[in-house]
Amino acid sequence: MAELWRPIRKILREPLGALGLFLVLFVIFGAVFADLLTGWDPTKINPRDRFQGPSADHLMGTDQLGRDLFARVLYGGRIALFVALVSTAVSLVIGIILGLIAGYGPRWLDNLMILLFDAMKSFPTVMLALALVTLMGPSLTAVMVVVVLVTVPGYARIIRTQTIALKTSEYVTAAQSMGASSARILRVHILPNVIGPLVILASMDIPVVIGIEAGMSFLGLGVRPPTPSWGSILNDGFTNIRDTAWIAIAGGVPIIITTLGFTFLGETLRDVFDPRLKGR
Amino acid sequence: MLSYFFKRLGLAAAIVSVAMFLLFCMIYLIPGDPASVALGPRATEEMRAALREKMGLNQPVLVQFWNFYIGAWTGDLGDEVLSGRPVTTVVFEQLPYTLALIVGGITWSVALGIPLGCWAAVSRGSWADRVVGILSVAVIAVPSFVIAIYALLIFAVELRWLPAIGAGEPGNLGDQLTHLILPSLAVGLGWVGYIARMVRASMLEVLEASHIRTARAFGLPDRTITYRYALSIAILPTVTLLGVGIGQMLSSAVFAEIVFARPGVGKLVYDAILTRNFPIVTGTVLITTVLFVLLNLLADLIIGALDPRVRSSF
Amino acid sequence: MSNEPILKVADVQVSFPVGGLGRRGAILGVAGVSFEVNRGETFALVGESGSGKTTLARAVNGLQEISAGTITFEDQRIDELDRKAMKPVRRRMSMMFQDPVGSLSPRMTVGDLVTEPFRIHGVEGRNLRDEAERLLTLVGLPTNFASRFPHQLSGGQARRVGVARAIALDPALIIADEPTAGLDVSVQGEVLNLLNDLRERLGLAMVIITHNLHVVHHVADRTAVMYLGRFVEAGDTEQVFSAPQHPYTAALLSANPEPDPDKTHDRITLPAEVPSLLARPSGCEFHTRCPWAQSRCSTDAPVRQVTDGRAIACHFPLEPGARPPEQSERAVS
Amino acid sequence: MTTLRLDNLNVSFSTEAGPLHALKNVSFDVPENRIVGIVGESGCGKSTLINAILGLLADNGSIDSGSILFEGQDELTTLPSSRMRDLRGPRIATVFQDPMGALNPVISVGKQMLNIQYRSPLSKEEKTARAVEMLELVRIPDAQAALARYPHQFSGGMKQRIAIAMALMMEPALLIADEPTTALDATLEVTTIELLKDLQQKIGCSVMFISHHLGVIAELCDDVVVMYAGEVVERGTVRQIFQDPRHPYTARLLECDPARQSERTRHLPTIPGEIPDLRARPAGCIFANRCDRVADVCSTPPPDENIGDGHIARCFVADTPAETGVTA
Repeated sequence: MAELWRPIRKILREPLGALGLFLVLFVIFGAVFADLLTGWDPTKINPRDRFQGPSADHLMGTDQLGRDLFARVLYGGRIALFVALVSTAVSLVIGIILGLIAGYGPRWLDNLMILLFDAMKSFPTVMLALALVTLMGPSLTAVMVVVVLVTVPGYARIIRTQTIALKTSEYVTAAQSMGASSARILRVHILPNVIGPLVILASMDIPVVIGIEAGMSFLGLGVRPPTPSWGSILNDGFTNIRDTAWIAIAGGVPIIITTLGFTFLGETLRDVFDPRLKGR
Repeated sequence: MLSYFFKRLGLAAAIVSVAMFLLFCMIYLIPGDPASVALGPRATEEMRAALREKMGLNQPVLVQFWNFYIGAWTGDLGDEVLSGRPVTTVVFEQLPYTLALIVGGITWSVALGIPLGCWAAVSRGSWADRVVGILSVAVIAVPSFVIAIYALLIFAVELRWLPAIGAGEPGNLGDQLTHLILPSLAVGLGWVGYIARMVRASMLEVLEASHIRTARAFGLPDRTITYRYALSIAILPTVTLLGVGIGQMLSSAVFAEIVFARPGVGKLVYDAILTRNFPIVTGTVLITTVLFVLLNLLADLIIGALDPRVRSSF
Repeated sequence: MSNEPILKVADVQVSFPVGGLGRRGAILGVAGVSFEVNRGETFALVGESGSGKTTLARAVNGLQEISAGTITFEDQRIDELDRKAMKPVRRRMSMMFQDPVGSLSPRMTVGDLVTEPFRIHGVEGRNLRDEAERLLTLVGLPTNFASRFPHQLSGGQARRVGVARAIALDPALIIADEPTAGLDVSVQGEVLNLLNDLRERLGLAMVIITHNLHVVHHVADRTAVMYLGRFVEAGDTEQVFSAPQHPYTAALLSANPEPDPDKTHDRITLPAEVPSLLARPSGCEFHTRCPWAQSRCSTDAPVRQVTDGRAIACHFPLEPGARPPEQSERAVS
Repeated sequence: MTTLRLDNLNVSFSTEAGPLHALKNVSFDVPENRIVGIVGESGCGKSTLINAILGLLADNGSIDSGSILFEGQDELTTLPSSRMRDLRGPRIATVFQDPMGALNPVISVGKQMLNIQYRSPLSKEEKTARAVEMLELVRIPDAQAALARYPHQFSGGMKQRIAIAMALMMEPALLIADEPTTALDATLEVTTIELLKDLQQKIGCSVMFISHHLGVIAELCDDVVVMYAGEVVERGTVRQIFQDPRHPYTARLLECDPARQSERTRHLPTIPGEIPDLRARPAGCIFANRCDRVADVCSTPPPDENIGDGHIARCFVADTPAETGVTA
C-alpha cells in the first residue's frame, strides 16, 4: 500500500500533477457511474425538446434531436476511455515485441522493420483512417485498428533505439561474457530498463488516442450514430453552430478536460519518475 | 554532400515503395471489395463484374500490385469513378490549397514557437518559463479539430472578426490571407507548443555543453553565445521535428478544411468517401504520403546544410 | 606457480569491415598476436587508445570473432565454439569491464548482481543469499550492501562488486579490462591489492588490460606492450620495467614518471599522433613517431625476436638507460 | 606582483538536502610568471574553484565570504558581470578538460578564433593572420587551411592544442588549465605539457594548472596547492610538497601513486575511508576520519601552520614531517 501511495504523493506535490490527476479521476468517475448520474437515455429522441439550453432538467441542454447532452457526454466518456486504454495497451505490447526483435535481432531484419515502421508512419493519420474506414466501414474496431497502426511504429522505434543502445552497454556485454542467453538478456537486462520510459510516453499518448477517436467520430468514421461519442456530439454542434453553441460546448469541453488531464498527469509522471526523458 | 543527398533520396524512394505495398495490402486484405464499395448496395451483379474488370480486379494479385506500383510511379493512379478524370489531375488541383494551409501552420508555429522556447530557456525557472511550459503542453494536448471549431465559434460566428467559410476570392490575395488566418491557426497552434518545448529543451541542453562554458570563459557577449553559439545548434532538432510534424499537420488540415469549408485534399477525400469514389481516396493517401516523405527529405537536407557533422559523416 | 599454460593465443587477428557501399574494406584491429598465460600467473596487456588491447581481450573471451589464429583455453580450442558450446567455458573464464558502475545492470541489486552467474549457469544446491554474503565478504564489502543498487555505490565499491561477480563460479582465469579506470589514486591501490589477494588465495590466472604501466608493475608477472594491434615488446614485467628495449615502451614508461620534481625532466617526447589503422605506416609501424628511427625502419618491418623469454619487434633495441638522440632540437610536426 | 590572490574564500551551494559548503577558507597565491599546480581527487572542489574565479558559478552557488584579487586591483567577488566578461578571455583565459566538447561543433575553427577577438581593433585580415600564427605556434599542420575546418575534423590532441591556441591568443595574464591532458593518451600528454610550458615562457603569463596526475604536476609546476574536500590542506613550492609533505593527506596521496613505488610491491598503499558529506562538515579537521595521525585535538579546527618559506599546512602536527616511506 505504501508502495502505491508514495508515487501518488509525489504527483500530488506538483500542482500540475494534482490538477491532472483530479481531472482524470473526474472523467473516469463520470464514465463509470454514468447510469447513476443521469436518468436520461443518451439515445432517446425527443423532438419537442430540441435545442434547449442548460436547465435543471437537462444539465447541458439538448441537441437537435432533443437528446439529453449530459447523458450523451457521460456515455461518450465510456467510449473514449475504453478506446484509449484498450488500444494503447495493445499497441504497447505489439510495439515492445517488435522493437525488441528489431533492436536485438540480425541487422537485415532491423533494416527491414525500420523501413516498414517508417512507411507506416509516413501515412498521415487521418488519411490512413479515411482509407481504412472506406473499406471496413465505420466502427469502433476500425478506430482501434487505426490507433494501433498509428502508434505501434513509434513505440517499436523507441524500444528498438534503446535496445540497440543497451545492446553494446557494458552491463549487457558483461552478461554475455557470463554466458547469459539472449532471452535472459532481453528479459533481465534490457526490458526493465526500456519499459519504464515507454509506459510514461504511452500514458502521454492517451490524449492523442482520445483525439483520434473523437476526430474519427467527428468525421462520421467512428462509432455509429446514435451511440454517443464526444466526436459525434461535436459534429452535431458544428452542424448546428449557427443555431446554438451549447452542443459544440458539450462535445468539446470534455475532450479538452480529458486531454489536458491526461497530459498534465503524464508530464508529471515523467518528470517525477524519469527526469532523463524531459529536456530539463 | 552529394552522396548524402542520393543516399537520402534512395531511402525516401524505398519508404514510398513500402508504403505503396502496405496500402495495396490493406486494400487487398481488408474485407470489402473496392468495386462494391464504389457502386453502393443497389448495384447489380453485372455492374460489379464490369467495374471489377475495368479496375483490373480479376487479375492475379501480383499483377495487380505490379500495375498499381508502376502506375503510381508514373503518375497514373487510375481514373475517378464519377467523371472519369485522372485521379492525379483532380488531386493536384486541390493540393495548393492544402499546402497553403500547412505553410500557414508552419509559419504560426515557427514564428511563435522559436521565440517562446528561446525566451523560456533563457529565463529558466521564472514565471514566464512556467507559463510558456503549461501553455505549450495545453495546446499540444487539445486536438486540432476542437481548436478549429472553437476558433470558428468564437472569431467567426460570435465575434464575426474573420470569415468562416471558403478560401477567399480567387486572385484577391488579401482576402485569401484573411480566410487563411483561422484555419492555419487551428493547424499550427499545437505545433507552437511542440516547437516551444523542443527549442527550450535543446537550448538548455546546449547551454550546459562545455563549448558554451568555453565561450563564456573567453568572455564572448551573452547575445553572441545565446543566438550564434547556442541557438544555431538548438534549432537543429526543430527542423527534424517539423519534418515529422508535417504529417500531423496534413491530418489537421483535413479537419480545418471540413470545418471552414475550404477546398483542399482533405475536403476532396472526405467528399470522395461520401460518394464512394474509391480511387480518389487511395490516390490522395498515396500523394500525401509521398508529399510527407519528400518534405521529410527536405528537412534532412536542411539539417545536412546546417550541421557540418552530419555533412561529413556521409 | 606452475608453468602449465592455461591460455594459448596464437597469431590471432581481428578485422573490422569499414566503409559503406562501393568502398568496402577491412582494418586489422588486432594484427597477429601470440601469447600464453600460465596457471596462477598475471599477464598484462598495455597500450594506448586504439592499440587493440580491449579488442584482443574481447576476442579471447569470445565476444569478438577472430579472423585468423587460434585461441586455446584449458587444452580446448575455443575460437571455433558456438555460443552454446562456449557457455561452459564462461564458467572457467570471467571478464571484468572498464566502467565500474556502468558494467552493473542498473535495476538489479548488488545481491542479484553477484549471484547472477549462478542463475545463468543454473548452479543447483546453493542458497543464493548465502553465496551473495560469502562473495561480498570475500571482496571486503559489508553484507548489507546486497540490497543496494549500482548508482548508490562509489566507484571503488562498484569495482569490488564487479570483482565479486567475476569470482563467483571459481573461474580459472579472469580478464580485467582497465580495473583501475575512473578511480582516484587513493582507491586504485585498494582494487589492485584485492586482485592480488584473490589471485593468491584462489590460485587464479589473470589478464589485466591497462594503459597505465605503473599499475602493471605491481600486479603483473609478465607484460606485453601493444601498438597498432601488435606486440612491440613482451617479457618479464621486472625486466621490461628496468630495461625497456623497444622505444615505444621506453616512451610509455617515461610518460608516467615518478612524481619527483628533481627527476622528471627526462621524458621521451613522441612526435605526431598514433597513425590511423586505415593507413598503417610502412616498415616498422612505429617509425613515424620513433625518436631513434633510421632509414631502414621505414622500409623493413622488424621481425619478432625472442631471447630469454623476452620478445621484441625492433631493428635497434635500446641499451638500458638510452636517451633519444638530439631530443631537444628534433623538429616536432 | 601576484597575478591572483585568493584569501579565505568560502563558496556554498543550496541543494535540496540543505546547503553544501563546497569551498572552505581557501587561500593561495598565483604569483606572476609562475605555474601553480592544484592537486586533488574527485570531490575536492577543483571545478568549483575555477567557476568561482571565472564568475561562472551555477545559479544555486554563491560566494559567502573571502576575496579573489586579480592583478592587485580587481576584486573578482564583487566585480560587475560586464566587467568580469571583459576580463575573461583577454586577461584570464581557460582551457577545459574535455577536448571533444570544448569547441562549438557547428562553427568553423577560424570563425571561432575570430569571434574571440571581437574586442580587438585589428582588421579582419590581421585577426586571421593572428589566428594562423597561433595555430602554427601549437603545431597544427597547414594552419591556413585548418581555419576553414570544423572541430570534428581534428583529432583529440589537435583539438586540445587548438583550445590552447585560442586561450593564449589574447596573451592573457592568467591561464587556467583544468585537467587539459587527462583525456589524452600518456604519450600525447607529454607533448601537450611541453607545448604548454613553452608557450607559457613565450607569452609570460601565470598558469593555474589543475590535475590529479602527480607526475605532471611535479614536472610542470613551480608551486603546488593540495586540495581535499573543498579545503587547501597544504601549499608550497613543488619541492616542499613532494619532498617534505607535512599534511598527512599529502603524504598518503603521494604514497598511493603507483609510480612512486619504484620497488615492485604486491601490496599498494591506500587511503581507507571516504570524503565526508560536505553538507555536514565536521567541526574539526576535514581529514580526521581517514587520518592515521588523528588525535583528540583534531576535532577542533586546525590552524594554517606556517612551516617556513611559504610552506603552509592546515594541520596540528604540521611541524613534524609526515611519516612516509619517502624522505626528503
